[in-house]
Amino acid sequence: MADMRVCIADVYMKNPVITASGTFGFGREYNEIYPIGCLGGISCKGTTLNEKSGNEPPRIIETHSGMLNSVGLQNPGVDHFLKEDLPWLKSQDVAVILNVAGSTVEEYCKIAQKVSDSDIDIIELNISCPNVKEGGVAFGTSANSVESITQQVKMHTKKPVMVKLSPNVTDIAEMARAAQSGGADAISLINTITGMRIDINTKRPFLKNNIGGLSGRAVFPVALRMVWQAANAVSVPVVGMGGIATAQDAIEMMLAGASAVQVGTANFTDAYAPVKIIQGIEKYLDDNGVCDVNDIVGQVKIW
Amino acid sequence: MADMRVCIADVYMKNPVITASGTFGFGREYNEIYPIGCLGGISCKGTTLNEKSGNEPPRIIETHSGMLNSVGLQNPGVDHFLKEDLPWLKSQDVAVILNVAGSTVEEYCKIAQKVSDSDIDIIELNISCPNVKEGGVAFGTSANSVESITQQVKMHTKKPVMVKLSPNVTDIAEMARAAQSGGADAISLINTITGMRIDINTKRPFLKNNIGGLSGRAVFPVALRMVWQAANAVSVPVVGMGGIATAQDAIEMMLAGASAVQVGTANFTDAYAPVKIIQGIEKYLDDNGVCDVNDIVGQVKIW
Amino acid sequence: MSYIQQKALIVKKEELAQGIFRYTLKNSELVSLSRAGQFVHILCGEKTLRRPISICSIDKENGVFDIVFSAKGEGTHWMSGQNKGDEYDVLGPLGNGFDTDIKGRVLLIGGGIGVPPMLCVASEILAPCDAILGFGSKDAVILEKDFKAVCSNVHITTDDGSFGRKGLVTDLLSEIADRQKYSVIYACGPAPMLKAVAMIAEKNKIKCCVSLEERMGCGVGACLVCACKTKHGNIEQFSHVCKDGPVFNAQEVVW
Amino acid sequence: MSYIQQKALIVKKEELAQGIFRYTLKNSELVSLSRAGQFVHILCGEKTLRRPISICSIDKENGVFDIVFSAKGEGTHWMSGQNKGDEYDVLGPLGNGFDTDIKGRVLLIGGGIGVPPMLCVASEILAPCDAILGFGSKDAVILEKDFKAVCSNVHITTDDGSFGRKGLVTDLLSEIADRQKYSVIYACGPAPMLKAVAMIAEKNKIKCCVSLEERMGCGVGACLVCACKTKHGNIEQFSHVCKDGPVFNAQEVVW
Repeated sequence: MADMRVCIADVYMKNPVITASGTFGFGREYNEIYPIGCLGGISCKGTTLNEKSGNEPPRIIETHSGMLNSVGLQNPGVDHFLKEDLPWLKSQDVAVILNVAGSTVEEYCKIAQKVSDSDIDIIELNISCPNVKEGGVAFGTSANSVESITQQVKMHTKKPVMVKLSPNVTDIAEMARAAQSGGADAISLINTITGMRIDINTKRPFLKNNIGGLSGRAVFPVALRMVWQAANAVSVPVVGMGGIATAQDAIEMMLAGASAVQVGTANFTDAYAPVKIIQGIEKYLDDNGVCDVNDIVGQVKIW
Repeated sequence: MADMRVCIADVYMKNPVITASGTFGFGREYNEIYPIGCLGGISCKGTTLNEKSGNEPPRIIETHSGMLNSVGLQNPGVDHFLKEDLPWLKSQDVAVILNVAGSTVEEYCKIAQKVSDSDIDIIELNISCPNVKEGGVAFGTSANSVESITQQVKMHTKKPVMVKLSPNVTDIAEMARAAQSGGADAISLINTITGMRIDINTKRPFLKNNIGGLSGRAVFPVALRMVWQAANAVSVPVVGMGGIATAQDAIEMMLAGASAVQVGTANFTDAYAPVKIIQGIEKYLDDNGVCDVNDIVGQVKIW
Repeated sequence: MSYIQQKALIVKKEELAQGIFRYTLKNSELVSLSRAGQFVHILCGEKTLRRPISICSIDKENGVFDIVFSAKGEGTHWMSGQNKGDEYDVLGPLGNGFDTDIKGRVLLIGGGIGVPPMLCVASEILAPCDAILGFGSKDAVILEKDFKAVCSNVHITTDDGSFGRKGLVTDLLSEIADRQKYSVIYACGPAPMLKAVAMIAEKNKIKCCVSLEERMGCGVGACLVCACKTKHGNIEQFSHVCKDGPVFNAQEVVW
Repeated sequence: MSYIQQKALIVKKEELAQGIFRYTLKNSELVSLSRAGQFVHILCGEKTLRRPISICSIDKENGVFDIVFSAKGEGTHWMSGQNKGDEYDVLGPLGNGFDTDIKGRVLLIGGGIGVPPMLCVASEILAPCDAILGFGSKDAVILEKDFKAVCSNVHITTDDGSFGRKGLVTDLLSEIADRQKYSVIYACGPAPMLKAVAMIAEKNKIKCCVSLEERMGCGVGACLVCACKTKHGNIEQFSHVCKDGPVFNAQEVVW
């Protein structure tokens, strides 16, 4: 039986499978279906300094092999998280990654400070949310702002910081390097790709926000390419995500250079997807005589 | 019966449906199945100054609701096109768009000059091919180079120039504006999004070129969003493409601001796709009492 | 509230009206957890998103439940292509459901595809029930017999008058609400209908609960896409149809 | 060369071996255009790309043709889920096919799923044919009777020796090529086998044509993805399996 443990930013996880922010809430709903303690980690719903009500509905529309969402970071705020959700999450024995978002650098820093002495394991710096007017992706599309916001957040917290990159950029490697030189302990990618759909009968965009973030199997090839480029550009661990629905997808990501993966939209199709992916990776390792999951990271043989 | 005629860069077409470059050769193969004279136009296989052998196979791999290709601009060269293909194409009574690619600005200019007095209708400046080492997308990912190459090509030809933009950029509107200020008579988008897939058994990328261009229904929401952003950024006509497989897709593109559309990967799934799309647009116009297809362009009602 | 994701065997398939299907599904565990007003989230072939379908009847003895849906989109079309002997991958039961522990008389109002879930309420509830069911036309009328078996009075309206009373359910509601004293009104159907019902209920000072619809993602309350605006006192907020609903106190809904 | 895209009715379905299916399809127009060595490009449900499948037999009188495929991927799996009475959306016939106008004796060599197309050649060709068919093991052996009905001698090899001669088709080929004079060798199967066959043919100065495989897009020669390197004199270039092939003169193939 292969060793599935991984270590991201000095945080040990049972296995390399993490549920992605925004698709898994704070874990409670899916814990009704299976014990979430079997996961490597949970990236919590994007959390802001104060409660946020999010965008007007409709907030979702299905597309071919994917979906667009425009939730807009609805969340109860960081204090509520620390008081109501964190204690329960920690009791589930799973690595807790807090996805943090804000509309100003100060906001990001304040949250980072608030959680600095908490029990969370990693801060995932969400500078790639395409569904909020100010902040979000604005910080994630220029190398300078990626580096500086990473730097400032790092100064305000003792927690390791994982920077979540946006795929809506010309050069993902440049963004990865910027995060690293800003002091990122890890990077995660990809967030959603901005997209749109229009109802030809009403002539209205299906989403009240007009545009939204594309996720699901449709984006996997783009995500894999970007993870490969990012992993080749930095030395810090890369957490790969974007359309992962099967163990094969997860293994492709790890071969491309991801030290761990996040599973998002697949949870909606099959609540057991993360569990099946963990089992599938184990089987692949055993079938191929690999005794440590870390041994496949970055092992793609480029032509 | 609605009027389906459109005019792109002073070139009249029977209808707004054009087959996309690289998926339709020079029209001969599909003319065996239906008379290509029913199409609004044909964007020919990307053509270079001299014959090009393209990339090593495998050059294609299917993905969810799409495919990756890495043909690498295999083509017989512009002289062969002018001598062997153009006369036949013109005899089919269809607008001929020559997709032009090169590895240096000079190459682009030389081809533009060679076809300046030919019978082609429009030059489609391909500065977004992700599958060639030099040139291609390199020209398409910075506003300065987009503007300058457009400018220089325009100086070398009397033909209208339509600049085909790459989706692999941070700000598509900026690229559209750059093409326009460079003198583009029209812009077309999107070219393919760079992607990758890995065979977990051999640990090899499925494509010999390692990466390739993602096309097909998977990319439609991204293409629609970019066409909408580009159309709002420029006054020249925008030709929309990227995952269009049905009349509904084509209509969404036109509502978003496309004056015409290109159909590519859908030809592989259903050879009759362009014909069905033309008929479907006509039906939509008639059902909605619209008498001129141009009247739906840009009519999306943003929330 | 507890739910599972399991296979459910299709034991019966029936087309009630053009494109409107009734399926009987077997899964004892899911049935044992179910109550009136809840829904199941069904996997549709290769589709990314499941489709939420209300539970139309629950048979705890035989461990089967019925769903009724209209095959209008790609997902429901796939569902209607499945036959007896096939299995659905079902996540549920989901949502809060209706409170069936009622004293006094209950009025159930259903419009179109909002009719089936009310049948489940009528069956579960012990108090006497009347029902007003609205349809587009005669050939869209479904479940009339089923309602008559469990309700004291069943009134049917059609938009075109081809069956029952011509007009909207709300026309009939206004009259009946005067004649008959109801302790609660439960309604499911298109938003405009629900809003109109809520107004009349408020005017007549009758408690009213409505079952809302919104495009859904996870179905369990994790993704927050199925937002609907509700007010508690003067504070407005986004609740979520899949977890906080689908049933809401009509007075809390911001229409 | 002419082809069409039409529906073809499935009139017969048969599982020849574990996961290996033979389908008989009816479409007179397509059949009237078909010849040995060509293939059809089949739409697989919601898949973006069609799947190229070699024609295994042609019955012009009844307007039907057979295909044999291995259900190993998602596309072919979908195909094997279709039954008698269903239709395939078929584009074809495609490719150049084998030249069946041969004088003298012909040797046909097939390996695994490369065996079926050779049956079509054996049936179309007037000259006397011998066949060497290679399989993994006994339970993978298919079409033996069919070949015996149209060939003078049919030799079968299996990798594990569980049926026929143990070893590769090429082992047998070397022997036979000495004993018997052939004017041409036609082969279809895995690339390594085809290369080995080509070498032996060249050594024995026998003309040899091979049917190649490559991942395909359009299937008609428009998209240029199914490239294979060929040489004409000293000039190497990329030909395309779907249009220039799938049959190539072995001496022109750059292995």
